Amino acid sequence: MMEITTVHYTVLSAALFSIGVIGVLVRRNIIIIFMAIELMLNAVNINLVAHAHRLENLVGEVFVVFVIAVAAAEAAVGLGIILAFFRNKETVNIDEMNVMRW
Amino acid sequence: MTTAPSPMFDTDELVINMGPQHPSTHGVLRLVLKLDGEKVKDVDVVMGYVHRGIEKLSENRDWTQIILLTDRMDYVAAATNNLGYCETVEKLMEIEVPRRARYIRTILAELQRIASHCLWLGTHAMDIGAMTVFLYAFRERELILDLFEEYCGARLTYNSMRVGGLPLDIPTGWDEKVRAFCDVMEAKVPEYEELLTNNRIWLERTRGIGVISAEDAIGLGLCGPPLRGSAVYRDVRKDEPYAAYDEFDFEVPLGTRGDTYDRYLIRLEEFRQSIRIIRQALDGLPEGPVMGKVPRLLKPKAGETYHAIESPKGELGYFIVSDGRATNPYRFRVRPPSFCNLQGLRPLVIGHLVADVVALIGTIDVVLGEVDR
Amino acid sequence: MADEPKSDDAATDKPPSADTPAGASAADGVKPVPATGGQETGKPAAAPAKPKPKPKPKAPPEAPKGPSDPLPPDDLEQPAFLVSLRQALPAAIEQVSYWVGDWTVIVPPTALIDVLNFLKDAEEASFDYCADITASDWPPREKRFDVIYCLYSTRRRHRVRVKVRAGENEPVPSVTGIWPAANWLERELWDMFGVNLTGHPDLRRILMPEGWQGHPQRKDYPLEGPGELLLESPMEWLRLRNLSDETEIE
Amino acid sequence: MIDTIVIPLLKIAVLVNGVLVAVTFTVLMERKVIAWAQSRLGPMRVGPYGILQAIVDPIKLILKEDITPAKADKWMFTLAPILSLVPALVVFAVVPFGGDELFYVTDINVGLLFIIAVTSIGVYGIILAGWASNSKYPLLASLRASAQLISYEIAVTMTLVSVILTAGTLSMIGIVEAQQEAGFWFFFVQPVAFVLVLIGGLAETNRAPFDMPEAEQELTGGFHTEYSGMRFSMFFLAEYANMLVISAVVVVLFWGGWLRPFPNVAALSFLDFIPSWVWFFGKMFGFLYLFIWIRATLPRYRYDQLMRLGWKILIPIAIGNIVVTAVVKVLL
Amino acid sequence: MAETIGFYTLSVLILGLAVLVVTAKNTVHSILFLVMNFLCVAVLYVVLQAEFLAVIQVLVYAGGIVVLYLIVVMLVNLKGEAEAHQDPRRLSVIGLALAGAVLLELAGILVYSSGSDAAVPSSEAVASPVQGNVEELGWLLYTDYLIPFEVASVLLLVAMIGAILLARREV
Repeated sequence: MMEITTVHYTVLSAALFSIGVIGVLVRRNIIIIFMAIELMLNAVNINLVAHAHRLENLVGEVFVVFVIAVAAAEAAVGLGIILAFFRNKETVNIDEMNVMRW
Repeated sequence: MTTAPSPMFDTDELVINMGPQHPSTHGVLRLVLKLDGEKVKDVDVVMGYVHRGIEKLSENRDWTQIILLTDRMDYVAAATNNLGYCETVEKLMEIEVPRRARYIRTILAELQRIASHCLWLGTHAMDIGAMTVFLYAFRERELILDLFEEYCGARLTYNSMRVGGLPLDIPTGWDEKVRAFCDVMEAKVPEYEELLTNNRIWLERTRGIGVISAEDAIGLGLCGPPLRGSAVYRDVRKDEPYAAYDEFDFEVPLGTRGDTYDRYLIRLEEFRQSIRIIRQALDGLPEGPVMGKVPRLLKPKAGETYHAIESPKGELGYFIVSDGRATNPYRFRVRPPSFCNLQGLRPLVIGHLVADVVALIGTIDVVLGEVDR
Repeated sequence: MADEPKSDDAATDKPPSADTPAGASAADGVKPVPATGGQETGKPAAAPAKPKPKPKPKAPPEAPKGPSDPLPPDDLEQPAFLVSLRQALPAAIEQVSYWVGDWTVIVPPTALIDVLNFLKDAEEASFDYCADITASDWPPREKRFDVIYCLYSTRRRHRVRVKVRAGENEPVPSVTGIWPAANWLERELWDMFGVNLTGHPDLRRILMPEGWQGHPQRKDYPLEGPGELLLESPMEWLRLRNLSDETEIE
Repeated sequence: MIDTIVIPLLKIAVLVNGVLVAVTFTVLMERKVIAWAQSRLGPMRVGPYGILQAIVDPIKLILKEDITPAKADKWMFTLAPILSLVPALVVFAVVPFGGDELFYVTDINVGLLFIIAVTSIGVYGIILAGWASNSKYPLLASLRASAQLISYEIAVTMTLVSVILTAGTLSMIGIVEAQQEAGFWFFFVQPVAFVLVLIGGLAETNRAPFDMPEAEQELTGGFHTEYSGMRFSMFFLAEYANMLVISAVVVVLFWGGWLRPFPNVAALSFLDFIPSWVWFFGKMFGFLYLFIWIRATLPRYRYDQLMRLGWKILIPIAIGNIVVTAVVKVLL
Repeated sequence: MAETIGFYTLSVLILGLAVLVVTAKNTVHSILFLVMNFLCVAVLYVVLQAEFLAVIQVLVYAGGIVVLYLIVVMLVNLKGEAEAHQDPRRLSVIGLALAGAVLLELAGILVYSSGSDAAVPSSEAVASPVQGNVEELGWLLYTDYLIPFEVASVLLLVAMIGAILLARREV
């Protein structure tokens, strides 16, 4: 077995990111789509942490903190929108969310 | 675009079946709550799970046997039920009850009121989460049950009165024990108050909860403490005195806001007033027989009457029709205070939260044996 | 409708004869009166005009024809609300009866709402509290039900009973519009007797189960009911049940 | 090898068993204390003064039939109690029960954060229990519980920031040592934070007067209504283990952990003969008693009142406390 | 060796759980897989010596954000699969193809740049006066990255207000 290098982490990150992309593109349940986006953000985080580890520079980790903050903000607003939408249209199917107002 | 709601979501309001097996519906009451989140939008009260047909049964029992059936209605205040029934028959037959019997009946009825309120206080506090009060109140109720046991041998269904008086005179020394109990009880009421009356959480849970105006309360036919909580001066003991209440001095506590807290304060004050009545009755207990002149075979003349007394829950009325020929009533009807008060539950509950529902069931003080009969 | 103002005049016209003492002191609302209802038995006569009493048919020995509704003794003064009721709605009153201190007004079902509205709204009556609604069943009689409204006034502190005689299918108007309290009481009335109540907002069974057949408080309903039959011979019970299911197509 | 694997494993084994046994005795203690508060005797039949009740209860629970409702989500239904119990046990890894290395499993430099993070996982057990039961009362209860736990977690975490500021470290041992250096327990410098953490802790462990999620009078038992037998007892264990956690954390943060009162005052050094773990457990016992006492005394808050208390009172006070602490810290 | 085994185990777990998140029929199951995924990622952070981030990952992601998802799912009370009724304009095949393209692109970039893995000069490491992961991170956040930090907090504030506004029933 070979030594684990940053490349391994990057590959892992890329694979995770792709799974996230698949989720966003294939699923229609908006909540699952949101979770796929979280997966993609996590892929990015893994990449950042791995490189911060390699470079022995914590800037990468600082950005992870920001990413997590953004993810939290996104989840709060996004779920708020889902709830508001659901209350009016009674669906979480993204295909039916095709109007800007209701 | 297509706005037809897809059928895959359940967006109806949450319908919750509270009861008939539920820890705080005080028996087998069933509430079908329609909730919006935690807020109650509508409630349907379903009852009848302990309907035993006491009215129908009574029409086929003779006048004395019915006393035993009345025990089974409000089973936490059986003596009050006995009293109401016996007085109604006495009114129908125009029987004079000896003064001593009327005094003892008053004592029994007031002891029963304390016992019933103890049970109410305990369960009501328990519903709101104050579990210690429950056991404190039951400790005192136990003393009353002991007194009743000594008087009539039973602890729950007393069968303690007869048409025309009482089956038994009080045992020797019983009055002293009642007096001692009054002293104990007087000391214990402040103990309950200490735990609840000024407790912040208790205030938040009961103040402004289930407010009902005096007009609505009268219109809905509420009676007893729920009616007095809305500042309506109505107490059968004062308005239409029965037993020996016209000879005693006592006050009828009234609420001001008509909320759960007021009803709580009223019942606590009734503890004190009941003790006051019992003491007066013991002080003035006359000598004499406890049974009036009653024909061997009870057979009232044809006629009908309605007579009400103030049970711990409210106005307990009996409507009895005699056809003058049979040894059983032609029609026997009970006006159950719990039933009428329970009717007030729906307007009280709507708009409140689920947690308040249990507090409001508690504040109405229902006994399902009486609601369903 | 036009009678109503007259009734007020009538009440004020004869202040001394009506039993104002009870009414006046109770009007304060604070001090309760230790008298039972509006009854003033000790008072001397001066009774106002009474309608001619209907002769009560003697009950045959086998089945009672109905309750004895004894007329009040001639020397007994009638309470003010009865006097004014009689003046306001003279046609509505079939009979007034008095027994062991209770006043009962017997009215036809058609006049029920008018009478109850008058009793609730008139100043000297002000029966704002509907204590009880019940019935009694006298099967051989053509109008088999006596529907009884027990009223009470929290302001005047007196009672009265209003009685309606109704046949099995004769409509009896619901009084829920006058007293909300009547809602459940009338539900129970219907549940137990099957009185044909009209205009009730929510007429369902209340004490008996939803699909129950029959009305248990009727005199011709057996004391045992189906419950014991079910235990003793289930097949017979099932046959009877299916029978009733078939008839229940409504 | 022995130092890095065997000893920690032994410690973990002892700790987990110790916590479970402690929980059963906490249940007994609760029953006894509440009984005394209510002028009754409590369990008296099993063993002297009912002491063996602590052993009989779990046996009874284990032997009871374990029912899975037909419409429940089987996997989730089984997973939920585990998710509830495991975090409660894991947290003890960083709790120092005494001054010696023997008395804690590990000391990580983010110990306090670790506790907050791991306890925040415990909410899944409650939510999933409510959801998986496929029943309305548990669902309502779990919605209540999740909202309650999250809001009070915010309040508690905010409050802990001021303690971290005072101590200057996130390590549990570091916090105790900081109190030793300072010469006084942090209760004396952070009394507001102490009260907030205590209230928040009551809410986070679903204890009275904040026991809405399991209010049996309203929700017939709350999120574990459909549970029975072993799985129910795991919720039970988790609740009491969380109670132990909260008391342990409060003791470490505010009451000097294993330190004696005024650790720098030489005049009190005669107290040193008492071992450090006795101090720790004594203080923990005191807080457990306090929790039980509160339960016996107070009625239950209503859900919306609880949320109002959390968001409108506790969190603003916590933020104010952080600001004051920071200013004082800078000035000194 | 231990690191290798750990890495591969974690990778398999992370990717497998991610696949389950995307494919699970039941949304609640999906959320639970997501939580486990995040916990595994947290462990990965510990391997990469970022303890603070690991704890934050658990605290914020697993303990906060995903709980929100769970609550929302329970609130909207999903009865069945949202995909139950199909929209012909959306084709999963195209989605999969696009995702494959993304993966290919990423792989290309990776292969192209993987040569220069080693020996990257430590980019003038900021001389922080403190020791330890948490302290250094804090130092960076409150010195060099103070303004982004403040911006992030403003973002969170805006998100909070927005969420409250959206969730209000009567607008």
